[in-house]
Amino acid sequence: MSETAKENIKIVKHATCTFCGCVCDDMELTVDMDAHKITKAKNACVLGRAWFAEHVIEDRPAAMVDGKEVSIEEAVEEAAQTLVKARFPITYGLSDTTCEAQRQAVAITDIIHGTVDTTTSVCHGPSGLAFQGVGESTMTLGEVKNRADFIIYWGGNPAEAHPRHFTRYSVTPKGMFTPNGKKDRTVVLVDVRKTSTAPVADIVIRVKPGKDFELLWALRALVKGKKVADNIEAITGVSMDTLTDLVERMKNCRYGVFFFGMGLTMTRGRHFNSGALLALATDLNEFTHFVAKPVRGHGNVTGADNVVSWQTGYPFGVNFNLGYPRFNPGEFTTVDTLSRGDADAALIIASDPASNFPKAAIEHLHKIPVITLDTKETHTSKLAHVAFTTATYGINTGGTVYRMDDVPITLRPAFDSPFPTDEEILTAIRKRAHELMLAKSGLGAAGGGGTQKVAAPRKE
Amino acid sequence: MSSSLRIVNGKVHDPANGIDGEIRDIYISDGRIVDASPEDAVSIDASGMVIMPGGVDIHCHIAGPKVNLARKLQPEDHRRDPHPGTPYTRSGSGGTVPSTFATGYRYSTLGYTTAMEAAVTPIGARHTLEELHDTPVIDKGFYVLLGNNIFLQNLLKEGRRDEFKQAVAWWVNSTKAFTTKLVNPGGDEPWKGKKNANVEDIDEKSTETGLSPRDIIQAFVETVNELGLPHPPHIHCNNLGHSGNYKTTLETMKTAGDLRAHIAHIQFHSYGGERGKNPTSAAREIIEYVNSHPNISCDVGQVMFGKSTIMTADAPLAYLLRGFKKGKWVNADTECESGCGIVPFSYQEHVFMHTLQWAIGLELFLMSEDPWRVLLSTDHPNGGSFMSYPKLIRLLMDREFRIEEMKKVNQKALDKTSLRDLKREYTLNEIAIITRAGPARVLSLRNKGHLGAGADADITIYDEQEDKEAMFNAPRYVIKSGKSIIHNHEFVGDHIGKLLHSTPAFDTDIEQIVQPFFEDYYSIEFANYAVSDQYLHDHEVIAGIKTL
Amino acid sequence: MSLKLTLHTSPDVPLEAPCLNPDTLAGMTADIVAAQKVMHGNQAASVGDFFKVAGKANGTLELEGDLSRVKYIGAGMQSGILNVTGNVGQHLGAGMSGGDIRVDGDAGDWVAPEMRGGRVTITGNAGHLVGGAPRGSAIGMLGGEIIIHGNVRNETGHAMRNGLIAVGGTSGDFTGVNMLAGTIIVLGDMGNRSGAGMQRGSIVSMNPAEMLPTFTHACVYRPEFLRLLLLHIRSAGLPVNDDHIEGAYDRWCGDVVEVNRGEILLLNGA
Amino acid sequence: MTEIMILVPGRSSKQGTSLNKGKLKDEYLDVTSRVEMNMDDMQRLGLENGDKIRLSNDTGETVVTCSGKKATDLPSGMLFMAYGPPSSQLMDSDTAGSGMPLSKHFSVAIEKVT
Repeated sequence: MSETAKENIKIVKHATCTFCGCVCDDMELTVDMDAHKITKAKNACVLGRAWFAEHVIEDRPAAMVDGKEVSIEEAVEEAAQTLVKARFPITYGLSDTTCEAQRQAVAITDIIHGTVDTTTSVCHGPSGLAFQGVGESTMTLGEVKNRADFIIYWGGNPAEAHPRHFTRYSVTPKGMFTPNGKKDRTVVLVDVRKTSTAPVADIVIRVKPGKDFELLWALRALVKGKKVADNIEAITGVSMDTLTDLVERMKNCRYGVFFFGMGLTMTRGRHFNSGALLALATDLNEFTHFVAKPVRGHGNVTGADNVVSWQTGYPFGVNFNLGYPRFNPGEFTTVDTLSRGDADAALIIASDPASNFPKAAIEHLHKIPVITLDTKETHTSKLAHVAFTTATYGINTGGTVYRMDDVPITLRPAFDSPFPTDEEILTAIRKRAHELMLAKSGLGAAGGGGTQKVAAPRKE
Repeated sequence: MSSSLRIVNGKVHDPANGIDGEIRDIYISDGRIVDASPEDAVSIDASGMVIMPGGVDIHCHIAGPKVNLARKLQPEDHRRDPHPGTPYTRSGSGGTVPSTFATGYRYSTLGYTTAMEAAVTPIGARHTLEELHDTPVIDKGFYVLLGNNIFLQNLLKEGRRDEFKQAVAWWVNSTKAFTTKLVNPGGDEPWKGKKNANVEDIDEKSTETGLSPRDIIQAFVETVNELGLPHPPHIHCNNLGHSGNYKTTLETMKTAGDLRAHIAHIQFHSYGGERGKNPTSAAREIIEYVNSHPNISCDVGQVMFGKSTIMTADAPLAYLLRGFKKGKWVNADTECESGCGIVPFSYQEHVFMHTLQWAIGLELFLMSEDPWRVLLSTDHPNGGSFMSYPKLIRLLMDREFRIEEMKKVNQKALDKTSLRDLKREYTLNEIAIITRAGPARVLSLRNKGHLGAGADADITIYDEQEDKEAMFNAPRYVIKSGKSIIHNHEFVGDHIGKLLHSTPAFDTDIEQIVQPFFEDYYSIEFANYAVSDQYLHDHEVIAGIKTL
Repeated sequence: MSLKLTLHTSPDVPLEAPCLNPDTLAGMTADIVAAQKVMHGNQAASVGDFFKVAGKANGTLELEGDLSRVKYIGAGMQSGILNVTGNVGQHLGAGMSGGDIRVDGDAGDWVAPEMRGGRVTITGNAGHLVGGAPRGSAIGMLGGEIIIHGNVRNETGHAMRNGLIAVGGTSGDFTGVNMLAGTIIVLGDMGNRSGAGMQRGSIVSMNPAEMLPTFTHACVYRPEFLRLLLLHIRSAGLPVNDDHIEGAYDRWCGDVVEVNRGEILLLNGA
Repeated sequence: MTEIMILVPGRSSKQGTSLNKGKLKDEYLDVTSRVEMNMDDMQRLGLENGDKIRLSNDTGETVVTCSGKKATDLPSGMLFMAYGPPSSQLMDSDTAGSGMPLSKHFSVAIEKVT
């Protein structure tokens, strides 16, 4: 590890920012080891600077049951008992923690025959469904830097959500076959409003709200040389001339890329919007090389997809009630299991559904025992039966995260936290839950002696 | 379970030690096979049973980025084949691309205890290691894809052969790989950079690098032999699946001269005819070359009828196959390193080409003169799932069964092969060679594939049965590293298994040469690229062999 | 007397009860029926924990109560009659190949996914993906008919390859999406994007509908097959009137993105 | 005065930076309870920057503060706000068999809070 100690200042080079799915791994962090603060994050964007700068050691108990401070061991015991007792326990969140913690969370869910889902279901879950329908031509981000001469951003606003996307991966970098950077590329933006991404684009296409599918579908027809309705402009807000021009540019580029955002997945049409875009990218491979990539949000949401997939075969929305994984979005996804009132306990890791979910889902969360692991107090931790405060991944803990293009990166923590890691807490819950399940099936003993040891928080 | 075991009264097939069905006792202590019975040993009575070393799969696709994409892609395939957990084992899902846990447990239910993932991008090594950690029971390793690596090709173009060698060794170390893998060498650049073109001839020079596939193959064969890796370059030749490709395959093998080389899934590379028409069998031409060249080893890549998943670093091939059905298709480009294609597929008896492929695989097995070098694989899941190995074994051991199966297939395709004339039946000992002893030897796994003292106690005990498919489908006991995993057909324990990798020596100065290229053309930090030891769970470094 | 199960205890969490079909329970006495296994969330339970069982199996099964939390009722059914008084949960009649299901009430999502034959009638509303395909699969309903008196939601007949779905009320978005063949009739309004990606088959509506730009108007005509189908669903109790039967229809062809052999028929002048 | 408009919740960098401070902190609560509106629409409705408006639909309602955007940036009839607890109040829980509730482009009635 490339760190140099200088009195109480530590420099951590090649550190990774896990705030958004860009997962930039070129941070140079200046750490004040006495104050437990990152005083400077060189190379970070506005979001990354806030991510590092605002990270302080919270003055909170490491574990609470019903709002009262307890030992971690007691909280682990209560969490395990609660989960094992439940008939329809759900595990949710996981996009802001390490793969190592995610592996434990899926293991717990498997053992207790629960349901595991990640924030993917309310992010690019629909793109995951689209992927299962049509497949995907895709790439790692370095290919865009090296080869892409034509880039379309569709329904996403990286200027606000992924500020370094343009400079680090897609628009301005000079690559192997794009030696002049931006000059070698044409950038198109398709969105319903003029976002702050617009200044980057050579061509801005404004689509009528809710008409992305129609526009993509028309492009598919045109790419295949078929006719589309004359009133296409009335339908989509985009003229036939603009469409024809776009089609010609797409077919004639050397290496074309779609980046798409939640303007497709969260709007009417959902997975069919993403599917239309993925199918268009596939169609274009008849003419040239064309790829597409959802622009993912949270730092390790892509890792969550990968871990859940390799352990269960399915990317999210996985139920183990019958002792093996089953997949059905709409049935086993969290918004549904909560708002329908199915779940009778919830294990929520690094996520705040009580703030972001539809009203009906939030109301049900108030009715069931909830276990939370989070670095800070949230709307969800406030209503939790068992609440753990954990160390922040990438700042206090090592481990693995996956960038939005499935590239895994190892974290380099800056300073220690007095709080345990998500992985430690989840491992302890997993072991205890396993003991309790064995006891339930008459195969092992579960007694007071089974409580797992976790390092107690180090108080300053 | 005791750490000491004594297996008595079983018929032992241990071809590496010249034992062919003798009744012998096997003793196990601390995970190894030992000469004398330990005092506290628990006995297993193997009367009426056949004892073999645990199976070794030399070529399969079970972990890593492309495998996980193929998993995510096919919920419909998992759905009909759930893998329930037990109090001791995790659950999972099956189908042609099982989840990691199901993969490990299912290999062990066939008596396999080692499997090698055959194609991993360097940048995907970390991901692969995480998955392998979650692949239980078996020991495992992977081959790293270097045949389309742009940096390495630049070195070759500039004639910097020593640096090339250092860089290959650096990459194997940095990824914790077992050996190097070439897939359609030289084919990625036209695919990604020239509107989905491909290289068609082994001597076709790239306009960018001036290199032909042959130049790349030759450099890797020489370099990997010089480095003395435990396994030679594992080569997926150009023109996979195209009629007339046997010439490319022969030229690839000739390029190796008398140096060690392994040709992967050679069945897919043994087609006669001309490009795009009149496919026929060229199994004889291929197997005669292999038979007469002891430096060459291969695995067959048998096609089995039914559902499969094409997943390959050979992206143009997957695109070609996608064209037949217009179903879902995945293409995934990896910066500076590789391509990848995935297509759900199904081999059907009535289809001419599929029968031809099935028959050519069997021809290769049945005409092979050295089972130590012509090894069993289905290129899982490309030719079919590893779960079809027992049926394949029966096809090889039981001519009556083969004749029955031949009645179901496309007869016109069968006419293009000599399968009807091949009367050979594999013996149990030969099966033990092509599934255990042979792959272990080709991989230089000195402690595997045999039952002599010092070997890893990876042991499978089958009930001896007339129906060899039934026999190989359900071993009564499976012991991994001395631990009982399956006992009387039931899981009684779990085991993580270890990672097998190699660590060829290299000059660290090469990092200074790789780094500037890396900083220009990769999208992650050079310092974050090499995989650290934290990703090695239990592991073992496999020593290389010096042949030069 | 047929076999009758009356819900006495509502499940706290979803109850999976694929055994609730006349084939599985055929020949069983009430005691044996009550002992049949169901899954209450992740815990095994028996039919008797939730239902009062009366009568004797004779090919007809009657269910009564609010079963909106009970999944997989009639799944895999091959023959016989299943009558439900009350609402049912998800996956009603999943993969059924024969027999007759009638629900006097509403049904949850996934009514008769991958249905191969038989008939399902719902007098109330149904949810999303009626007669659909599971995620990742390219083929949904293969045969049989689904009659829904009320409304349905999105993706009705998703990837269906054969059979009939008739809806008395309205349908949601993507009616007949990716359909391969078969017929869907919606007497009320359809949501948007009907027939997206369809290859063959017919989607019929009595009301104007928003057409995708990849469909083209072909002609106005009176399709003979439609009269027969409309008479058939009228006899099943759907509110088909004489104007529907005698009227002319606008025929739209699509989806041009696929093979362009599907059609959407909209009642002319509606 | 009530009028129906299309609400587009989305990410903003301010929302992103403020959530690092904490979701229960004033800054985050402030950022997520502001809505952007086309200036011409505001003028027509007699609204000024900083005015409180009530957004409501069949699912629920919330009160937010409005601020003006040029017509070239935000079309008439469209509202933009950062995701957060207020926008959740308006979100229906039906996911149409996808897991995803419609989180953008929902119709809301606007009403000035006096």
